[in-house]
Amino acid sequence: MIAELFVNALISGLLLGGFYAAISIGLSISFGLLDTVNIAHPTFLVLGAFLAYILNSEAGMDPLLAGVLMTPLFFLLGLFIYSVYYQFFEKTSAEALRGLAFFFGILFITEVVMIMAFGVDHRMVSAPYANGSLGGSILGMELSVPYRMLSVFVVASIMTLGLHLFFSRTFFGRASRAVHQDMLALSLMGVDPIRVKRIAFAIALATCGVGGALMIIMIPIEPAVGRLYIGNVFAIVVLGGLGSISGTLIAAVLLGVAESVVSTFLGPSWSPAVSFGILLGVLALKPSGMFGVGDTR
Amino acid sequence: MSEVLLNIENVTKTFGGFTALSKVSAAVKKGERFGLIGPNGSGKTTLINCISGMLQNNGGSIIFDGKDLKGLQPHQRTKRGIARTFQIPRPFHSMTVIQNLQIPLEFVSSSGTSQKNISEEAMSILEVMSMEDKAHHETSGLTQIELRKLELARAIAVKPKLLVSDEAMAGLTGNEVDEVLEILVKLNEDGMTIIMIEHIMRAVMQFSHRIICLDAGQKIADGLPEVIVKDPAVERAYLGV
Amino acid sequence: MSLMRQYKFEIGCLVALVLAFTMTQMGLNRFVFFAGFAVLQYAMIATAWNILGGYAGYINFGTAGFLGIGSYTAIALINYSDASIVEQIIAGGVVAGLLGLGIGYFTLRLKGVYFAIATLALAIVVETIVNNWDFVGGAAGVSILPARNPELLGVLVVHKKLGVFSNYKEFLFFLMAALTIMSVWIARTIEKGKLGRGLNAIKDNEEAAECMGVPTLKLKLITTTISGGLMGMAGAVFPSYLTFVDPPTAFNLEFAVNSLAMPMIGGTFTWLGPILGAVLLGTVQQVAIVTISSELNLLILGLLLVIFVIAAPHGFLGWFMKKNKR
Amino acid sequence: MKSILTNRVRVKLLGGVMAAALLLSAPISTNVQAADKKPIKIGFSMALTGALAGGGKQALEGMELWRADANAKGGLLGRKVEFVYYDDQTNAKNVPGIYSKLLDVDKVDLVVSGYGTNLIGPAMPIVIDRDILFMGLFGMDNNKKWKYDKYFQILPAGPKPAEGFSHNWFEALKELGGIKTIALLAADAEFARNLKEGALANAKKAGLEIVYNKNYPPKTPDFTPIVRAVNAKKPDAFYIASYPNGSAGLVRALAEVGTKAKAVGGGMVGLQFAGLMKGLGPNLNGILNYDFYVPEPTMELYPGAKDLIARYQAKVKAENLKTDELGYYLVPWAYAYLDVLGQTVNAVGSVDDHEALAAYMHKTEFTSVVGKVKFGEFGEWTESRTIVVQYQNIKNNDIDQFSRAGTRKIMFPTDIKTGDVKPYNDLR
Repeated sequence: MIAELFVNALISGLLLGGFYAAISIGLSISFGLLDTVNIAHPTFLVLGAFLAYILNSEAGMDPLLAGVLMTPLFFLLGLFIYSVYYQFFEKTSAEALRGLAFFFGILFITEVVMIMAFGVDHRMVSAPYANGSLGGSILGMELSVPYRMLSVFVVASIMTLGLHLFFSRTFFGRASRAVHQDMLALSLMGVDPIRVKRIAFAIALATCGVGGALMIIMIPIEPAVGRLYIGNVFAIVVLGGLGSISGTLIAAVLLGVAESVVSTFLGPSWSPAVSFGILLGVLALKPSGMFGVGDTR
Repeated sequence: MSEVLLNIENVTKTFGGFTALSKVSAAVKKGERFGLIGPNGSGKTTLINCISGMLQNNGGSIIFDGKDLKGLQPHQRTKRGIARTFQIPRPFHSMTVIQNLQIPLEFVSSSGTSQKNISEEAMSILEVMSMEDKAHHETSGLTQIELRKLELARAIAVKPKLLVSDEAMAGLTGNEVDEVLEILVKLNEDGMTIIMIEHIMRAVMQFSHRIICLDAGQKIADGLPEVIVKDPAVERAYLGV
Repeated sequence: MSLMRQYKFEIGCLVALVLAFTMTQMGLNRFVFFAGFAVLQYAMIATAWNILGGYAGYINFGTAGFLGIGSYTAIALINYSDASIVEQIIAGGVVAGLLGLGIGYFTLRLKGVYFAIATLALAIVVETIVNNWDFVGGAAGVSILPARNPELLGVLVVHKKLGVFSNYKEFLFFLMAALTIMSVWIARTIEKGKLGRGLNAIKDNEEAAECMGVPTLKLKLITTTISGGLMGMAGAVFPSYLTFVDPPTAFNLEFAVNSLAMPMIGGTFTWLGPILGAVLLGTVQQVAIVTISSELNLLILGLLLVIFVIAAPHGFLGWFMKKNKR
Repeated sequence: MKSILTNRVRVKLLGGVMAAALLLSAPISTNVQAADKKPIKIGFSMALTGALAGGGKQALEGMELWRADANAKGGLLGRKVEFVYYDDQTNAKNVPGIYSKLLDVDKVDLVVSGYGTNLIGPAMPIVIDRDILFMGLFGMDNNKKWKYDKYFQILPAGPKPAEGFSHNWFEALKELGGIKTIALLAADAEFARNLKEGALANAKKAGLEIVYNKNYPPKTPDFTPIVRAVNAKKPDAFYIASYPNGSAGLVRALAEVGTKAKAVGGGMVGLQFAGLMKGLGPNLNGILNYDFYVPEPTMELYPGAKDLIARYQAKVKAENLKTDELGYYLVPWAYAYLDVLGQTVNAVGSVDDHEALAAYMHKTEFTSVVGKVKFGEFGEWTESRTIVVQYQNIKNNDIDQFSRAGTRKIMFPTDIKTGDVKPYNDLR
């Protein structure tokens, strides 16, 4: 019985980790690689979720397809936001703190825009592939995997692994990682670091299309729900180590599993304390996160 | 010139599996002008980080002025008389030049005296550096040589027994190198022991009484400048043969 | 005369205190005290935040955790005994100060964003503990009944006719004013003293500061303790003001936003900055809430933040002072 | 005693002579004479942004419908009714300032509360300080400690609201039979935790064995581990006190993982909202939950509620409002809390005599769109009138099916019953 609960908790945690990875990966790029403290990231995800909802309920479009279609839109939004950010903060080498306040402002503005456009009520979608669950008996244990979580996990995995490969294997990806460390070297190589950053930030924001779709498949949304996830996404990115996309994935799964196991055995009420306790513990032992590059800014 | 001020004995420093320093020993005598050379990544900066306390060595011991420095924080070592400069100047950028000097004066050498006293002392150090006209300038407007001199001035403000100068001349012109050398020689003549880490061979040869050379975390040579310069091991290390 | 010049600031503090007291005796429109309380509380929080964030450059993102622990210390004390509000404030300050000391020790190797995220994590851990601590109401919240006619040291503090203050809210306003003035005095004393100069060196370059003989760890611990303690004191007044407290209120994200936005808008390098920021942003927020009856008041906050950080990159004071400008 | 007095006097003198002079000239009269036909201003704070905004906006529309009705009938005491309200952002911290502004600056004639317990709480000391009538909307035991005699509130949960809220649910359980063990789960939030405390008391009273009693953080994204942990304890009944996010997550997790519990639900907030009902669709089948009003034929008991909701729904459509499409949950109650107040004002003939207003409220049994309303000593209802419904026959995610009878059948109270309680799995 306990073994069955444990295995189920591990599976649920893994799937939840996939969801966490999907909502953190964008921040891992914009914050981890580019140092922009985009605290509005979860709110942009909610925006993506609302747009997926509208396309689903008004046009009957599949939410995931809607998410994919919205990606270029968020990419453009990302280009725009970074241009503003660059003009007023990065260029004048203002402290990260000012950028933080800027993104707080963006957060509130986006929330109000959503309230006016979509109202304040909770919204959900139901996708045909997100009903029921895959069940079976293995080694005498009854295991069940909800299709909803499974589909979120599969899409999240494709997206995050794709981005991971993109940022580790392509020239552009390596260039984005380099702006983090050595702007000068990049310029010498004939790469415009600002352009690299702008595009990387736009990619980070573009994840809010599919990420938002996954969000509304996973949970009901309302305009302010993004605030609840600020702690989680930052914790995951920092726990994984800034600048390490694979670290983000591992941290997301770690927190997912921790939450799931704690919920099952200790009581769900304690799961935030355990998740953030893990973060504090890791930071105390290794100040740059699990897979951080060692630079503790 | 016989009493040992700083005794480095079998100092070892590892980072994970990488050994940055392996059983390095050296003795710096009181009043000595001591040169530390070696190719990039040879462990020079690691060694002075171990001396200044920014890193704690895993093995061996560092004895300064007859006392083991083990476990002491950098600021405690500073109070005992070890001052250092940084390879890349690290001024307190929100302060003026003179305020930069007031920090070490207030926290170490002139602790407890009045603000007026402290700023007078700071001024006198700037005079030594011939930077008194820049006293109330912000650090952002300083030239490379001025930044280097500020770095030195701040270290001198500690009134150290031992000054560790980490590539204080990198990026300077020939004349500027001579200017800095002159200052260092004068400080030494006033009784300060100096360890100089330098890539500019001319400067380090001209300045040092004695030189050690590190390569891949190990001491490969120790002796008079004219001997070191001919040492085949040193040559190999630098040429990478 | 020279003594007066030497203690000019302290005299100013006293004048401000007397002014606050006089205000409570003038029978002003009571809304003044409600709005005033909110702005003063912001001013105190912003000042406390700035001691660590502005002077030492350590961004505390867990303001809500320190405030919340102050609030809940007061609540625990109310439930446990009939401690007076002054005792609640002291206890809230001590407990939050200890938490500050603890986080200082725990995160002493962390810098920049890592420190900020660690403080955020701490706030969430504290909130979770409070959620599960039923003695102080837990997640269900707790209702506080402030003493109707409290006495302090034998003086009848609040009474419609016979008290020093005719109304509890006026008393709280005065208390908040006194605490704020105290915080500002502490912040200024730090700023003008050796501690402040050491913290500035830490902000500019911590390793260089350490090598120049600044005991960085000790100064940081002193600072996290003072900053946390002051936030805890500001939080301890909260239960008496609200009379109903639940964790979402006590640990509201708004505190994190305001505590860093206000000093930044005012200017982080001097004690006046947070005050100015709190008065500006706090007043606009207070006014927006009670004049615009829709979600647009949130929009104003958002626009204000964006416009301010863009228009005044060194804060409001940065416009007037060249000092410390990079 | 003497020293205390002199001390006090001294401090008072310190305050300055000016203070005394100003005290005399301070505005004393905030009263407006009824005769001058100035409008009657009713002031309140309302959650228009933040977590409770969904309820807040719906409530506000219900209140506006009442105002339109009242003014169509010539207003109160022959004076038009106006609202003065501000957004509290679902943040209790904003509430004291708002009520002070309403009373001291806007000089409203009457104040009523915003939506929800934690936003009513901070207004209590202010109204008590001024000794004025205060109507609450969906507050849970806000007056428990204050014991204020001019507080009245609309939440049909009886004199002990926490227990009264789930009392009927436990009554409905009896119909199922064979319930011996129960699991309890609540969101870590004020309303839900209070509901669970009440349910715990009721469960003990009913002699049920508590096999699971835990709370969850409101933002939990995945509830399957919780449902599995509950299932492992094999409870016969599963009482859930949850907020919208958790309600949706739990309904889904229960549908996905399944459960052998016969009765599931109880205090799930949010399942009454159009957005969630639509999104959850058939997943809801079998859930046994509280409700206040459902479109079942026996609800004729609430005179005018049906029309009122129809008007609300028409208004939402016509004006393209971004609020709940159906409005069952709050509209009748938001209407009623002003209606009761309006009836009182008209009967007493004054908006200033708060003693008389409160006295009238205490002694009267009102009839409004939510049926008979009678207040107890501290302003809670004298009887609990939450209804227990079971979701059934839900075929798809079409919103319109929820405005027809038959999807949420009434299980309790027995006098308005429209269906029989069935085990959860029988309806899956």
